[in-house]
Amino acid sequence: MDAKTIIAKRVAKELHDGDLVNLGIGLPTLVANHIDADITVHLQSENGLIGLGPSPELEHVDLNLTNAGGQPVTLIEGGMYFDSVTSFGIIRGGHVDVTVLGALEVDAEGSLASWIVPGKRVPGMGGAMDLVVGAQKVIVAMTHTNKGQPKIKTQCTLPLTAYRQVNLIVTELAVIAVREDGLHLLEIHPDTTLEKVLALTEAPLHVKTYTKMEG
Amino acid sequence: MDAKTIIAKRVAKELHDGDLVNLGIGLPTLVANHIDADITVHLQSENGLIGLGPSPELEHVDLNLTNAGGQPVTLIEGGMYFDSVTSFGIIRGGHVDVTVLGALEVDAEGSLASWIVPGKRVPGMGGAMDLVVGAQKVIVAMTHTNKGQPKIKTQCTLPLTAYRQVNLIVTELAVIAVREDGLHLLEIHPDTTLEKVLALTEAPLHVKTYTKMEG
Amino acid sequence: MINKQKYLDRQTFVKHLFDGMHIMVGGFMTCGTPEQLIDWLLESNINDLTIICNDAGYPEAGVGKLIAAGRVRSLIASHIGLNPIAGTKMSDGTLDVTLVPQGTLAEQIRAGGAGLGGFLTPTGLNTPAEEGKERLEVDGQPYILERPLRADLALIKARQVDRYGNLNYAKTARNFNPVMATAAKLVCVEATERIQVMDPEVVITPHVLVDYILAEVRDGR
Amino acid sequence: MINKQKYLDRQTFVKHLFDGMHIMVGGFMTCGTPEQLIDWLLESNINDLTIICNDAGYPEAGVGKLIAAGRVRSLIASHIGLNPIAGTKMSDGTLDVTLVPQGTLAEQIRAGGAGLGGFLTPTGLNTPAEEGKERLEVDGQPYILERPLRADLALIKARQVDRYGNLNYAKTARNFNPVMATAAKLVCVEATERIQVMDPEVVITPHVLVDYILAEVRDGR
Repeated sequence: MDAKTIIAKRVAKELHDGDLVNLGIGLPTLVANHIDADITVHLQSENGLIGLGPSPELEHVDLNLTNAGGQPVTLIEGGMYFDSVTSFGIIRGGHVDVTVLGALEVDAEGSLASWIVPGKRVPGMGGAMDLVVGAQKVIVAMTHTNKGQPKIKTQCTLPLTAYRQVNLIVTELAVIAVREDGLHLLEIHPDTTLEKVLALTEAPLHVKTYTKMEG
Repeated sequence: MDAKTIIAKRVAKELHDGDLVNLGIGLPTLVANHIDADITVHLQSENGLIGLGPSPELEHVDLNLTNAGGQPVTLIEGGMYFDSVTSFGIIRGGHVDVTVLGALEVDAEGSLASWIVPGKRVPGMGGAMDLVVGAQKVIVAMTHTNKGQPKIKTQCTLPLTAYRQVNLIVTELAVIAVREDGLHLLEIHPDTTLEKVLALTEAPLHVKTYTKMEG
Repeated sequence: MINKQKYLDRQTFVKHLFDGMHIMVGGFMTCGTPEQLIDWLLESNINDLTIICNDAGYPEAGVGKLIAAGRVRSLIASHIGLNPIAGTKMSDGTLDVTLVPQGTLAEQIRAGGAGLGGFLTPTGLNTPAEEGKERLEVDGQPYILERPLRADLALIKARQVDRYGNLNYAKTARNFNPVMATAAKLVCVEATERIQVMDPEVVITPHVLVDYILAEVRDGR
Repeated sequence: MINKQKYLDRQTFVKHLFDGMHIMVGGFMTCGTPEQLIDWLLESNINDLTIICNDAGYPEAGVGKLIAAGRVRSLIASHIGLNPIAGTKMSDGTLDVTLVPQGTLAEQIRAGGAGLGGFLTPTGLNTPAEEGKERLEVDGQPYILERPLRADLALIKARQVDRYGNLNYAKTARNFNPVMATAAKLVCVEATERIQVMDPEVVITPHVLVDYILAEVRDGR
């Protein structure tokens, strides 16, 4: 299993029946493929829908029905459309149970950086700042390192997306909870070792009991 | 013609084709009966509609279709329903061209009092404070006096509905404009005299050229 | 299928009630007010309620029934004019009434439901509505800083509910209902009609905001 | 009949344009963007525009066309990621980009259209989005005070317009369109379809907010 699939499968286990969930662009989108068939999760797309369905066949593409990445999508039965004001009212108002997003860096306080690399890339924050502040639970889904460089830091060095909002970090190597006193290692992947996880994590980790990460 | 009809007919002349207009409960409601047949005025009811039509026959009363006074009304073709947030967004956002409302007192600065008589009557302000602040033009439609006591005062004595928001005062005796430098007499009713109007008006009136009030 | 939403019977409803709770009630002069849910409140023994509603209803309809029964300690509303009992209780000190401009009331509830810490409105400047509130200037214009409103429970009257819990409303019975459905911990809905699936373009209240749907509506109302 | 609203031809449209004007453009990654009205802007000779839009579009679609043609001085948007030309122009200083959190952008436009002087949001606290803004505490919680946004012109893409000027929108092409229709001095609409009368329960934008309806839509779009 590749890193992305490991992460997506593990994140999917955090979702509960009836949850309203927002999956960010990229890796988080893959989480939808791994949701337990026994539960119903309502997927929101912040550009204006709840009830995100699978990608359409080419002949069924509707240019008036896209996700927050501008890609064609479908709506499942029971879903509905709304405008951007309503969408972010739902997000900021705490009605989204879980938001899953990627990050460039996450730190020991639960702050994250995801929207800008000064002098290099300025895509913008889009809806990420609102999602991370508004959602009941914030899960960062990302590879553990960037070409071997740790992304889980003592303190973020890039401009922040939000200060102290992350609850859980899921990588291909580990599952880490953010608590008041810092980062707690909850699980490590069977194919790795504690030593390797600690070596690839810049931030200090509380390591007490941890379990094997389930894929 | 009774006082109310004189006032309603004169106020109706202030409305223009295409105007969005809110008519308050009571006397202002009568203005709708006198709108020039050549123009289209859109009537808003702040509880949630634009396109207020005439009162329904008893057998056509719909308890889910009322005006801001809780009375059964109808909707004309082209009208629509919306919620209270949208309604007051339209009102406070300056999209209402004219609001017409009654008052207990109006003063030389264009402040008005209409919603409370301390110790006696506490109906509440309802939507009046928003309407008076938000509408492009505020017309007070009221009898000139309360049992002979002037209602147009140098300074309101009752708690205010709004400070300096009234543009025009229409009574059965006179039409008075509120300007930066105070009240200007624009018209007096043919059946009255300047002396009588001045005697029944506590606030000072600028009297230069005035015309006969048209009914 | 209705997921998070559940059908509500009286027994379940009463379990969620407690003395002193804050309850938002939809409707405008009882147009769009869920009368059956109010009757269930009356039939329970909860007391000391804070009611947030556009108005005080009538003595025998809407939140007026709760006021007349002496169950309401505080009322936050834009007017009480058509309920003389509310006026009397306000005068004799047995009902604490906070009068709020209607647009401000709607916007306070919206702020509560949309996660805002407050908003700046010109409505009520230099009037009793400004008392006790902070005044801020933005670009030289004065505004009143108004706070968000939230509640423990919202009682909502809808026209239709579909099997997913999506809601729409009837004509001017919409009024405060949709915004109140965003701003309470528990949202209970009394709907006139049940349908299969609502057109996704015309849903007013998304199912994710709804906690309970009244299981059986009396009189087919 | 359409009253205040008027049918819009290119000549009339151009008369309302001026250099340096602030224009809101509906759409989200060009889904729900009025491309014909943007082309009319391109074909005019106005310049130094300030564009308020969710994003920078693509180099050859949406507001990206105006940016590529060098007609935009300032862009207020939540992201520019899919338009490399916007990024390049931002870097070389020929385009002034203000990045705003998407929910804050929507709410700023709403505040502009709803007569509010601003609002308090927790979004962006302790991030670059807070720079230059006032921080306020309400009940011990910090918030950023955000200002309203208004514009001289709003370009709106609707699905249907009825003969009174009422609008609805197609699926997720709704996005920023309805709120922008509340917040500009002049509101011009490009609608895919004309119908007789819209169901009063499902009108999204009331006709009173609409100034002009595009008279002829090319390609039947």
